[in-house]
Amino acid sequence: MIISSLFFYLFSAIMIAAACMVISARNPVHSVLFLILAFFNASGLFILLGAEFVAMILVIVYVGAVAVLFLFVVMMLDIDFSELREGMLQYVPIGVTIGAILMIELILVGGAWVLSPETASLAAAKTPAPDQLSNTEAIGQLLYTKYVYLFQAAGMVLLVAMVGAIVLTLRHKPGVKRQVVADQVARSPKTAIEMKKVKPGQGI
Amino acid sequence: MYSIIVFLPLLGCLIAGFFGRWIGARGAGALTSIFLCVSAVLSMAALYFVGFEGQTEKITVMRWVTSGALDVHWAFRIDTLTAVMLVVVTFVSALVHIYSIGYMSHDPHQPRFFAYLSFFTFAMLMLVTSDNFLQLFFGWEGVGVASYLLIGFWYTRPSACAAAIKAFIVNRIGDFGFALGIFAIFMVFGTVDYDTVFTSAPDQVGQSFEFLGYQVDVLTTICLLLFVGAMGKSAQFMLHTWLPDAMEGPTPVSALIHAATMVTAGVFLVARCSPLFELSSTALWVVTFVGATTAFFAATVGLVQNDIKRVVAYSTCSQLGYMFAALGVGAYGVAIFHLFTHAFFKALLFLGSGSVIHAVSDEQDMRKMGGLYPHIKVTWAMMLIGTIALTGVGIPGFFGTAGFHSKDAIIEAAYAANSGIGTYAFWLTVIAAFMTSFYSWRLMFMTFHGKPRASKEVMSHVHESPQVMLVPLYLLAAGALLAGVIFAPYFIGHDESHFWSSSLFRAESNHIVHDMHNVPLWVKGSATVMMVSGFALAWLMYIRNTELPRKLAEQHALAYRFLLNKWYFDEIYDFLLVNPAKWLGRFLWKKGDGWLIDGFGPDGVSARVLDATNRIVRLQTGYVYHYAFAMLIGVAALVTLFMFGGFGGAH
Amino acid sequence: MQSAFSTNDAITALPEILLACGAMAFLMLGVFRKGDSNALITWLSVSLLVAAGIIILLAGDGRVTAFEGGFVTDGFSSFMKLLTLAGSAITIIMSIHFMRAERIERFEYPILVVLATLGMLMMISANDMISLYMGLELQSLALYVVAALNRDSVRSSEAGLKYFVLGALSSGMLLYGCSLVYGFTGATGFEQIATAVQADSDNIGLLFGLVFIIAGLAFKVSAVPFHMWTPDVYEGAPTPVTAFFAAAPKVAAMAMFIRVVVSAFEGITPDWQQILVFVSIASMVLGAFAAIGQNNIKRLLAYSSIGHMGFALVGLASGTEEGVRGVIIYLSIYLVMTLGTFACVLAMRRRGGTVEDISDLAGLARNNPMMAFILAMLMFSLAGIPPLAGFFAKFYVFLAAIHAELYPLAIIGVLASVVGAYYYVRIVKIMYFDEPEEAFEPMPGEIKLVIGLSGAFVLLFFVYPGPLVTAAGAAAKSLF
Amino acid sequence: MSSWPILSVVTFLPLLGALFIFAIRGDDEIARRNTRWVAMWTTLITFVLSLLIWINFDAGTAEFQFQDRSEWLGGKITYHMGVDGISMLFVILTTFLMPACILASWHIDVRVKEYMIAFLVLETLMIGVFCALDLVLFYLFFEGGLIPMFLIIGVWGGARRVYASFKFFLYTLLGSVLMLLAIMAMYIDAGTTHIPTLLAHKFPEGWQTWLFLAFFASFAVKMPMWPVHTWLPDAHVEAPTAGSVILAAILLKMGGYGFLRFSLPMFPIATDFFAPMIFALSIIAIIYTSLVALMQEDMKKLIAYSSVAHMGFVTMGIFALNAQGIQGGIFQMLSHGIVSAALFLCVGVVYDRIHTREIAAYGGLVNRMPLYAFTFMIFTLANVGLPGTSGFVGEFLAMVGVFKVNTWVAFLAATGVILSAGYALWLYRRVVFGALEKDSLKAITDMTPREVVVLGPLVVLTILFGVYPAPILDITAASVDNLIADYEAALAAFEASKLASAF
Amino acid sequence: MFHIGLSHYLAVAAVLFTIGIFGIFLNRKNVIIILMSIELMLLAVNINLVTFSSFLGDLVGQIFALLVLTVAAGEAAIGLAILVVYFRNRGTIAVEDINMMKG
Repeated sequence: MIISSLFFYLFSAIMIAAACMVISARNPVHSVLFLILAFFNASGLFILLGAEFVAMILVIVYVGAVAVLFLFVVMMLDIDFSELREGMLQYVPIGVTIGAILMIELILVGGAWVLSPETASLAAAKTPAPDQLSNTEAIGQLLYTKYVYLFQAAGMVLLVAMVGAIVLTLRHKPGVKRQVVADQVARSPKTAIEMKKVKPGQGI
Repeated sequence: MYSIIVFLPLLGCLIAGFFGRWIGARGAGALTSIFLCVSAVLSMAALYFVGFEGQTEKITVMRWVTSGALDVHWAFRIDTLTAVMLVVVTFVSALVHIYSIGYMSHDPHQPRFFAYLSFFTFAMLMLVTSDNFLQLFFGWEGVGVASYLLIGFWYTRPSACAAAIKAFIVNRIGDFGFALGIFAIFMVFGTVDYDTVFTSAPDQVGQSFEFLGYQVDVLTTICLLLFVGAMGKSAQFMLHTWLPDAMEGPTPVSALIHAATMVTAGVFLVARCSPLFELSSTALWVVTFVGATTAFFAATVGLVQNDIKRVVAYSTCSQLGYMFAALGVGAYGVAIFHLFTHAFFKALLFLGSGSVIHAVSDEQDMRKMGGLYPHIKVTWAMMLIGTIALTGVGIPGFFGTAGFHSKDAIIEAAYAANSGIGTYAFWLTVIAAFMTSFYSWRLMFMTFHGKPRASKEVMSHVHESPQVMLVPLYLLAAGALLAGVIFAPYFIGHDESHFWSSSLFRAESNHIVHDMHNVPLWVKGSATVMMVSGFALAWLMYIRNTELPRKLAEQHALAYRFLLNKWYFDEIYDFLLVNPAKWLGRFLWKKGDGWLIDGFGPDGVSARVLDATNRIVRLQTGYVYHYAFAMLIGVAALVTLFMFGGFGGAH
Repeated sequence: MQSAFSTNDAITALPEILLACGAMAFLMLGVFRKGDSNALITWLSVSLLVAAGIIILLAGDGRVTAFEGGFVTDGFSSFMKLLTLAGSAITIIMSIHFMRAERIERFEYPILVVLATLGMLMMISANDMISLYMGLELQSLALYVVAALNRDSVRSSEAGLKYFVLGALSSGMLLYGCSLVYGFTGATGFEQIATAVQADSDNIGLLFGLVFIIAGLAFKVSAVPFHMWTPDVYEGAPTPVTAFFAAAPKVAAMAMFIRVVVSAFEGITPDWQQILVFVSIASMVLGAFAAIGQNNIKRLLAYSSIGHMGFALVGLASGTEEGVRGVIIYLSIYLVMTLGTFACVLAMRRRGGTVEDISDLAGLARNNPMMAFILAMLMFSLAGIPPLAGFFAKFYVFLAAIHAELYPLAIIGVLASVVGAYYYVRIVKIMYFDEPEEAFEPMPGEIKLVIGLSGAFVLLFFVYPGPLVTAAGAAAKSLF
Repeated sequence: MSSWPILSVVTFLPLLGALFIFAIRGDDEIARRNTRWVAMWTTLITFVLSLLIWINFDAGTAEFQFQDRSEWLGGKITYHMGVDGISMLFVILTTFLMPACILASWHIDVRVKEYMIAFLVLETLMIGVFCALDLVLFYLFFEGGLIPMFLIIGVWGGARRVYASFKFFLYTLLGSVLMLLAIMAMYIDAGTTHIPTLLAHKFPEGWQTWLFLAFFASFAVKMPMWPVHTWLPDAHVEAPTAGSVILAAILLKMGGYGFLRFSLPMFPIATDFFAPMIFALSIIAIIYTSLVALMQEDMKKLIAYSSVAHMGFVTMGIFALNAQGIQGGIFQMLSHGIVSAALFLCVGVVYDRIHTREIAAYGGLVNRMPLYAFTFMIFTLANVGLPGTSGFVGEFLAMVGVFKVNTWVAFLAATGVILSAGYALWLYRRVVFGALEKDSLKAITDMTPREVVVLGPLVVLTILFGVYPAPILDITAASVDNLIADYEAALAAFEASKLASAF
Repeated sequence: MFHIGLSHYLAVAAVLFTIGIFGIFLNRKNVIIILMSIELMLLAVNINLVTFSSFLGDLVGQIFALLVLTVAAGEAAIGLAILVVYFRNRGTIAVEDINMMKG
């Protein structure tokens, strides 16, 4: 119990600190790295909560894919970091104040959580993880049956993301020669070779 | 017959106005004159039938305004009062038409002039024949318009235009009271027909109603309101300022409108409403007071005027004061009699003046006349007759000019009233009689006698007027001389109650006509004495010692200027009313509408909207973080409100 | 456990499935077909949308749920879906000429529109927080992309970037709200949430969740203070895309908004009512005021749409069936007006380029009286002057507001509409009173058609408004 | 009673004409001439048809006549037309003035098609206002008129036309949106917007105040009453002649008509309560604007201000709430419709020649234009309220009516009569009288036959109704009596209930 | 203190969420940071969802979290793509420079 508490504080503290660094680091590469750190710790929290599958996905998808994508873009964009200025900070005090107020209120709301009896009575309608199954199996069973609609929708979202990314960034530069395998395969002497009759004394 | 009397002038007006171009100047003049003559003859017949045979009549022409309880018809009421007025109006009008043919012969706009004149006559006839207050008001305003048009007839003269507008507006001020009087009559009596109002008037004695926040006596209020109208039209003290200016119009107009007929409408009104006035002693008191004051005031001003027409105009004003004084003491018949005679001799004087002016190449200033007698003897004779009629020359019991009978009767009636206000009126009218005599003779002397003051060239052109102008003068002169003698018995003498029958009302206690004949001898003589002494003084100053007037004026410069400037009424009105109105108009326009209403209304609001727009647009900085911040603020505000129950009323 | 899904589910969601499959098929077609397939795919996409619409029309109006309650169709959803599909289809048609002229035509564009429309349909039919979120994201991602479609234009990419950043922030808020609601009610389905809310309406966590969800939804309908993206994105995005933004997504987002607050949070109506009153007043006022200062017509229309969403929210704020009917009528009329207006904006071309300043319309009444006339009518209609259609839109929402005794809201609303009238009328003034500039290029037939149809609708709506009112009434009834 | 829907026909006939013009192609001289003639014939036929309404009208009843009703917005909001004694004459006035307006615009040669269409559409909307027996329908017509009028002022107007048109548009819109809210509230309370039903409906006392104020906001601006009158001078000055005519003659009357149709019968308690306020505003309007008119330097502005003053008499009369007052108000509206229209036409006559409205630029016109001077004089006198012209009857009745209620009001209003003489005659003097000194005027010509045809009937009517106002007063009598009876009954019932609740 | 309840997790999530928001509107440097802040916000939401899921004994929350993860990945891709496009046009990704359109 205590150990899990300690781990909670550890993960939370590191995560929040890392999050702070994400938004305040001067170098965006550092930010990405801190983001990865935050994700790792969040996945630790998930494990504490017993959501192993989500934790794993977080690491795999985020650290493995998204964060790397960030890094990639940061590197790719040839940004002159010295040019990035510290912003005008005259609004910071009021901004921080309002943000802090919102945060405190949100924290307070967290403390107010009680499952009202009526809500609890709805618990029968819930979908608890079956005892005999692991978290991953339970999610899997649910995801492909009850939530198949959402699963498919997620697929569509990713499709849009893909199409969108391609539409926006893919460029057919006119001067670049591309390899078209089908063309190469379908190539025949007829199309490849042109016979020229060279008239004598005229050159080519 | 009565319809013909009334509508013939209208027909003449329409023909002259619309077809003047085709029938030409002569045609227009002749046509309207003939129409008027027909009307005049018929009117005289009417007077005979009504006044002597006692055939009063009522004719309803058609419906006019009908709304709820208000039911007004176009209708004629012919009784003695009306008949007398008909005669006065049509007779003088006809003569003036004829006279104008000659007088206006050089004017390019004669058809228009005759149309106006006929229109005036029509309106005046509507006024005197009306059977209800509304139609009276129609005529009342109609003559006002005609007067406006005729005063401004020579529209290229700025002074004529100004005088025209002034006449109309001052009259409107009077009409303002008149209109309120009609409203009050309708409210109290539920009708504006004479008969109903007059018969139910006694029930209202002592009743009161709320007017402008005060409880006031019904009849007194109504009478006073009506009298305000009468004051305006008859140019009484305070509302007289338009009449002298009205002399800007052609002289025949002055004779017809501003001497014989229109200005007497006020007198007619009070006489017509005698059933009301008789029931309110307060109103009568006011009428007397105003009348006597005007008689005195106008005479004082008349003493020093130099414009020949203005002298006559102030004289008119003064004589109207006499009439009101008579009305105020209850001697309605006497007032109407004076009205009747005055019409003859005052029209005569005006037309005579016109003849003089005609003779001296349109010069009106008496200081530039003098010595005209040898050149225009006929005119001189006519003017002389007018003057003696006005001043009231006569030998008691033997023969008297028109003024002798009527004016002296007023002075006697004032004395006979035997009241405080009667005494006041008596003394003022006696003094005024002296002044009347003085200025009348002054006019005669300055114009016809002494050395010529006009330039040689003018004098060489002096000529007698054509016959078409002189014939009317003869007729009027005859009236001026004889009207008093002939009609006195009927108007104010022993036949008067039969003559007037029901057209004038006198209360049981009103014995003024009887008392009038029994005043002490010195009273009867006072007027004659004044007349003679006025003549003597004028002779002294303008024939005997011509330096005297100048010296007097220098010695009493202040008083002289005061009188010369007509007691400074115009200046006071300009200062108190006209200029403030203009200033206020400009102020309300620029400051009220422009600055206050628009500034804080539409323009101000739109300016504020634009300010707000600029501010809001500046919020849209283009920076993503500001946008995000706005969202944050929105969420934080809503959350905080819920947290602390700012919206909590819902639960 | 259970079977994946039944045939019934598939039939219920047939339009969505059709769109998804169609989009993928066209994508393949576009990629593998040789040569220029833009025109083909454009028209195919339009017919796909029309087909989906026909399916919706043919399906009954009864309430059917599918996918374990995550998806619902009823009269309301059918009506809104038809509006959305119409909006999308027309904007695709409207963009053909523009895209070609601006040399940014790509076969992915209609497909992305179809996918966005799919997202919208999912939003409209969402009966569950998760499906709502998925639909929303599907739509949003596609919209982010089309906003930046003109990738060689700084403005377009800036628009995309701004839209993306703020959109992501808003969906983060929405999600946070969803998570709170989930936590405090223990459910994500609207019916279950409604039951829980009914039982425990004082729950502060729930209210917080509600605030965050409304914030997210308000962003999508661009209601103040979550509107800031609108002017910039409208200005920066290619004009047909802006037209699209102003039309279909607004309808869908508003439909979703209605369904969430009405069916899930019915128990705390007074709470969200107050938020909506605030948001709606702010939107109307800001829309009216800020638009006055604009010179770019797209930007002006952005503020105008903010204002109009404020007016539509007036109906929702009354929280009654009548109010929802008002919103539906409002959206229908708004859709027509906005499409017509954007068609006119698309017709503003000179010397091969687009012009976007209001002053470019100067003297249009001389050069092209027909277009000027219709645009003027559209402007008056947007301002809510009778007897044009826009008046009836406002009439029904304000009627509901008065009925719900929201007098201050109604009064501020009509006053804002007067202020707003100023800038609409200013456009009329520029077209009619000012000296003419150079004439616009002749417009393509499809734009002409759209302008003509919307003009006819706006002008003649008052002659026979019954059917729309009745249909909207029926649609609103199905929600309550 | 005719069986065909004459009101709808008369209302929408001009629209048909507008469509016809719409179909005319081209913009050459022939097209323009055709356009003018189509507009002319449309308005003439409409006028003739509208005369049938007058002929068949039964003056003996206060009921709505020529009713015509059909489904429209679904539910209780229907398309319903009908006229009674109060509204019928306004329809005739509208149809009567339109041909004059078209004729007065004959010389307009820029954008003739749009111009004529705008006028014809405006005519439909104006007639509709007076015929509508459904509040929503009424509002539709009432507000719809803004659009064509805005264009008329803005496109064919003078130098500051943009300012004027916006001021006109937004000002009147602001007033009427509040009325719209009131209409909705009434719909909710009574469950219908059917005017005859609403006339019988008793609105709760507390509501009446607010509803009255909301309607007041609209009608007061439209009238216009002080202090919301400032749009009028601007609009009048900038509008083309025919626009000014319509504005002064018809559009202003909608406010007065609205008071009679809605405020008085539907909110009697509030009417009773607010009558003193209306009196105060009317009096201020009469005196204030008369004084302002005195100092104007622009002819049209002067007449516009005088319109405000005259409308003051109308509101004053209407809220006197007795037969004379209300009939006086109605008569004044009709008479002002003729007289002010004519005055604006008169200004238009010289404006067309010299192209300035500045009074100082004129003087001595009578020398070259005697006919014009005569016509102008008649209308000036009618404007002054001279007995024998139509201007008198209305003013007189209104003041008689109000005198019974409040002598102060009548007293102060009567001072307006003096002032009106001042500004009107002064204007006339400065424009028409005097020597012809200005070079620009030396060659001015008298009225053309076209102008005579336009103004002639107006002269005749001005005199006719001044001498024989019975046709108007008879037609309005029954409806006005009915209105007053209902009003008094409602007030009595309210007093009784107040007494009952006091015990 | 040592009993870790639901509120602890929620508090952590709230802090993380707020930091994410801070990252969006306080950051003036780099748009990429904003994208990362969005990821942080979504992470906070995920923590919320998983926490509720765990404490309610209801797997739906985790499924929701999974879908959020998926969408977040897609969002990141689109975001970065737009960023790249923007960079190509403008040559900068400083937040302050993104204000060609305003007013």
